[in-house]
Amino acid sequence: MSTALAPARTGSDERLTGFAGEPLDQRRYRRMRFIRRFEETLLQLFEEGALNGTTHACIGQEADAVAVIEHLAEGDHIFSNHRCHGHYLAHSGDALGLLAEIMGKEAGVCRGMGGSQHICAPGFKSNGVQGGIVPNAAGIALANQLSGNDAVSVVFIGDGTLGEGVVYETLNMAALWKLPLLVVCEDNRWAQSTPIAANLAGDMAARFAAFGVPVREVDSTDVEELSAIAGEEVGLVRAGAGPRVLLIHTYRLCHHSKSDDERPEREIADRWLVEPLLVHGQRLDEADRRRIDDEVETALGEVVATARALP
Amino acid sequence: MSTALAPARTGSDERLTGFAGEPLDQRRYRRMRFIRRFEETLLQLFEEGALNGTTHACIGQEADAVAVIEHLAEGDHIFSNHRCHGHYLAHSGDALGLLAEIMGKEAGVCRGMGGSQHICAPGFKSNGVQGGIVPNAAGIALANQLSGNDAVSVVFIGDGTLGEGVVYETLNMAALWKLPLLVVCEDNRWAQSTPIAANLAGDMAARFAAFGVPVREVDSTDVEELSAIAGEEVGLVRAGAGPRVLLIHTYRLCHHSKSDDERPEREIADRWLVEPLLVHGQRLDEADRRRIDDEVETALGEVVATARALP
Amino acid sequence: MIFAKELGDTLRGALTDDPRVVLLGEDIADPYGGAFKVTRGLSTAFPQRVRTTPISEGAIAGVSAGLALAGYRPIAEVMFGDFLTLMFDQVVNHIAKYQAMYAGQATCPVVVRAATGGHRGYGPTHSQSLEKHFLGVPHLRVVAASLFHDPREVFSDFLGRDEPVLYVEHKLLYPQHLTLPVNGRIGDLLATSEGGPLPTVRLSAVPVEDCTVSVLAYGYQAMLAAKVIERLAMEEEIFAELLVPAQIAPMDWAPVERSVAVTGRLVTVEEGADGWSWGTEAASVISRRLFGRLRRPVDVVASEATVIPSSKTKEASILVGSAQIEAAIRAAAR
Amino acid sequence: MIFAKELGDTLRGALTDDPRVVLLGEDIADPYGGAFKVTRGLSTAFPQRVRTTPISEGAIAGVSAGLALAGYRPIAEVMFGDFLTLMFDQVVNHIAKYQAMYAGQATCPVVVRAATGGHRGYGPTHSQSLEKHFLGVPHLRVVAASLFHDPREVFSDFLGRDEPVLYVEHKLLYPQHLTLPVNGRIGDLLATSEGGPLPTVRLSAVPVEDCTVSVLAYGYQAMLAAKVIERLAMEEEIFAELLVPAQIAPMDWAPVERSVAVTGRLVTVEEGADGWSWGTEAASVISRRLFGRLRRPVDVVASEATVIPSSKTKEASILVGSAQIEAAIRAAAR
Ligand SMILES: Cc1ncc(C[n+]2csc(CCOP(=O)(O)OP(=O)(O)O)c2C)c(N)n1
Ligand SMILES: Cc1ncc(C[n+]2csc(CCOP(=O)(O)OP(=O)(O)O)c2C)c(N)n1
Ligand SMILES: [Mg+2]
Ligand SMILES: [Mg+2]
Repeated sequence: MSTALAPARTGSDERLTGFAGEPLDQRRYRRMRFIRRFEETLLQLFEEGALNGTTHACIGQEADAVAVIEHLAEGDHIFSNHRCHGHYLAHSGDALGLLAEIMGKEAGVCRGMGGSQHICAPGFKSNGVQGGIVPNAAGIALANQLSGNDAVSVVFIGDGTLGEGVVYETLNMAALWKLPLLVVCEDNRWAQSTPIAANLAGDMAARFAAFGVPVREVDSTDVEELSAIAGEEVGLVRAGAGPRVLLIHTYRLCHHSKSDDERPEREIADRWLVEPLLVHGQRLDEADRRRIDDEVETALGEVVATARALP
Repeated sequence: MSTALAPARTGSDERLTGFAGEPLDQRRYRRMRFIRRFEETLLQLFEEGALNGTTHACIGQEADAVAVIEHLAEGDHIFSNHRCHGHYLAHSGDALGLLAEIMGKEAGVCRGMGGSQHICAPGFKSNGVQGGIVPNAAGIALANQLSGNDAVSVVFIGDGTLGEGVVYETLNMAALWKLPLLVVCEDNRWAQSTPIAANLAGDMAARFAAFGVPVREVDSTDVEELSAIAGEEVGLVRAGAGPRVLLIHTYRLCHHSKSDDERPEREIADRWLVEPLLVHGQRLDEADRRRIDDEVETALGEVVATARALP
Repeated sequence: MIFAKELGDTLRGALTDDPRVVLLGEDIADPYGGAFKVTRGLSTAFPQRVRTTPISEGAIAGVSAGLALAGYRPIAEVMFGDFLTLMFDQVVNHIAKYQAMYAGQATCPVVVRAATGGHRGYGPTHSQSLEKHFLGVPHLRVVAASLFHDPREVFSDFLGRDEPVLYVEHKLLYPQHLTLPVNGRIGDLLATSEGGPLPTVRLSAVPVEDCTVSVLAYGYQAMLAAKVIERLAMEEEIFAELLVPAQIAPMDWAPVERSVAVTGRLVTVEEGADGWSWGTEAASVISRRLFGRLRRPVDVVASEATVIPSSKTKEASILVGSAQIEAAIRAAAR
Repeated sequence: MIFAKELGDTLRGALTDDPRVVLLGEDIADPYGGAFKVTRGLSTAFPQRVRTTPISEGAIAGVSAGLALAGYRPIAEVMFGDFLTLMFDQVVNHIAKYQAMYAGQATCPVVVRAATGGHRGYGPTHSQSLEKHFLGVPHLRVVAASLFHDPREVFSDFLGRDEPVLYVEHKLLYPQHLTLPVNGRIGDLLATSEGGPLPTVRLSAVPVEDCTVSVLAYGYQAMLAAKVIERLAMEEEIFAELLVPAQIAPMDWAPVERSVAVTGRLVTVEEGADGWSWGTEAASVISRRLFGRLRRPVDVVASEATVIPSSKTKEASILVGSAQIEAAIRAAAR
């Protein structure tokens, strides 16, 4: 098992993003734990009234972010959506910048302008309007193609976002022009309150394929399985295979934004049994897991304290 | 062969739309001839400077209009696009209303407001903005569904219009809601100056199927073949099968609008060998064909004279 | 008499009374009942005519257009008014055009309802008041929800006419109590309604003859402005007449003109971004109609023309709120 | 010096000089070279950076946004300005937002070129001047082509700055000769340019001190207005100063204010539909800035607020043309 994957960004807290030389299993667990605990903390802060606005947590989907993003390199670009914290943290490890941003503080990654849904940092952007980010990511892919570099542009969308027409306009253009674009579609079965059955007719994978964009489909919450596949997909796009889609069937365990959840309790309970931390955590020694949990907790505690104290 | 199909609208000129009891072969030829000669006349009037604005002729595609529309009944609705003359004439037979409209006269079907691309008459509408008519037609289908009648909503689009995202938004909704909508996609290989290879990635038929909308594909300029298939498709939609697509591969023999044509001459010449009037005309006696040609010519001559004299 | 509830009841009444009414929108079905809960209960009562749609704003508008062309009365909900942008083509080039472009042979009475406005920290793409971009679209009416207008009358106007309309509902109105005029008063203010089913409501502490400023505002800003004029009257004897139209485009300028003819001063208030805004047209029209009779230039109060920040303090610093309204009225009254 | 040709040469120059320039649009590739032939020859010279797109206005704008975020200089062509509606979301919620929403960490300098305007009988969906709906979008510049502005300078401004811009090109300008000021004159009119790379051009038969009306117009209407003021000066000794800005939003009002300070009268002219239009803001601003110093109200000349008919005579009866401009100037000068 290698640790070549996903070196932590310089300056990030290794307790959150991983230590040099740390086994990959542990690093992955650590990163997912980091994202999970960051968001749980966030939801708590919201309840306390320490935050305003809104937020969308990716609890249950952490493996997608970690698995895909560990294959990205300097120069690659990620475009994310309303549910962007996991993607951003997996990319940058910048818990303080994100928390400060959501708190609306000047030290936030966008100085409090963007808040939860509108994040920008080197190699990363997000926007809260469904669908429109897809052509934006394709434009970045076109820029890479014109520049002749081998950078990959990755865009994360949800199942519900497949309702937006501009997604298909972009798939078509990306396929025609063989753009180095990877669309990661996180199908978490629901869009806000709407189940895919009420949102999507036909076949999800076939939709991409029909526009000439090959699809890799996987139903998993296992970061290891996802990473292997994501690595191949990123590699293909990087090698010039043209646009591709990684379609991940997964599940959102938390409510859509803050307190809106009317899904069947049983359905949610079942999915907690295969949540990514549990699935992957089994690969770790109990002791390592505890240690990592503690390190993440301590580090996040410091982040929260620092953020609270910010002007 | 029956003549139950496509009774002419009351008040239309039988020399253009067909006589009671006339064999179906002759009637179809007559209608196609009517459309062809109407548009050729139009292009001539444009050259003379008798008309202004712009126009898009469907020369080469007349069979589509005649074949599909002869299966429609009172209460059905057609939504058409920029290239709508054939559809309108096959539907209404109203040459004078259309010509007067394009001439910008008060007697025009929209009193000169709409011109060539924006036509409205009972059971018929068109709009010159690509794509947007598709949800409009779906809305009419939804109205029919809610009313509990068995009327069919038909929308005609071109291959190039498959570039517009709202088409897919609508396919999805129509499939989810099982709307009685028939999309007739006239793939004439070109969109303005752009060949399908530069416009469309992937597989055209698969695009519809991926959204759960069954596709019937046919490559033909033969009105008889087209009519048989169109009849089945209209029948299925009317019977409650949900939305369907009739994908007709055909060819536009004239320029896109008035004088813009940069397509390979050879390609065009080859397609003139299988143009609908020729293909179907062979089924008629030379004498019948001549007679019909003359009747159409005379009737259209009267229409032009009347239209010119209008205030 | 919570506005969201009244509005929901209005929609229920419309569905009950008129079989042509159809509601479309994202997540509007039960049990969720819409992001702001306005439609809660309606899909259970009218499953065929209250439909949650996919996330497809263009098609929502486009399908509504088709329904309307076919004689139905679609009411489309836009979850956040920010996404009206995705309906712009359908509204401008389809819905608003059909009747005139077809020489009256068709009508397209779509009602689009949009939850607009900021002050909740939702950030740049979930806080805008984009209605100004829909003002002056030929044949489109724009109507703003307010606490001074009964949504029942508003919707009975919509459903009784053949024109399309954009109805903007500021999010912060949803939890508020409606405050309709009763016996010529709303609370401590004098209140009169002029002009049919979508009246301009006039509010003032004293008769207009004793007012020195006219204030023109709609929606949530009208609620704020009412509080401001009440406070200024009580505490400082600065008397202003507030005019609150329901229909903000096309505008019936007559009540505004009458008021300003008396006061000689006009302040317009809106939450949308400054520049080519609602108040701009007011300033243009009133400056013309009352040329030489204004005591001071019309003052257009609008939000700073930039992105709406997520940070609450930053947001408050650029969006119009009570402070800006009060400052403008004070300045005008000086 | 045909405008379409000059514009094409300008784009060719931009592609040659700046490897970051990319052209996207429907049917812009050779041999067709665009519906109005502006880009003819360019795809042959720069096949990678001049791309015909599918009929997907939303994605054209969205891909342009991505290119711009990545440091490129996309120039997107909209075949008919009427279809800007389909780009509205990308322009408002993406392109114009990114820089401010990301606190300056990114820029998104997209140039959108759109062929606008009527008078050709193209009918309701191919004749509009919809730019008024893009005025007042925060952080978006709107610039109008005119015969008095060198497209080379205009594009060098666009490509030298980091902001997005909508550039509207009235179709009827394409076949016209550019008429740039030479030695302080354009034809028989005095002509001066003020204000940097996108100057406001001032045209008049006599020095402004002897003018009794100021006229503010852009694009094709500016060309018409120039002819009108020249004729009125020659034939009737009615002297007007015409001001033609390139950038119509945000506006530099200073030259307008200076002119009107002298003449005391302002007529604004635009082809877009009346109501919440470009001139409305002019009227609002100038009425405020020159309060008490205007001799008459600002007159906003705009087209009738309805669908643009296809019929040539009907179209002419609702769109602004020379006759309306002349009538307004005469009325103002009285
Ligand atoms: C254009 C647009 N329409 C509607 C919304 C409101 N909205 C935010 S998230 C969401 C559901 C998205 O579902 P999905 O794409 O499946 O992503 P998920 O939330 O499940 O991660 C909706 C409708 C939006 N942000 N943008
Ligand atoms: C939204 C929109 N974009 C662009 C155009 C300009 N336009 C008119 S026809 C056309 C080509 C349409 O091609 P296709 O759909 O294949 O129909 P065809 O002309 O071949 O019948 C284009 C680009 C338009 N009318 N509407
Ligand atoms: Mg989802
Ligand atoms: Mg075609």
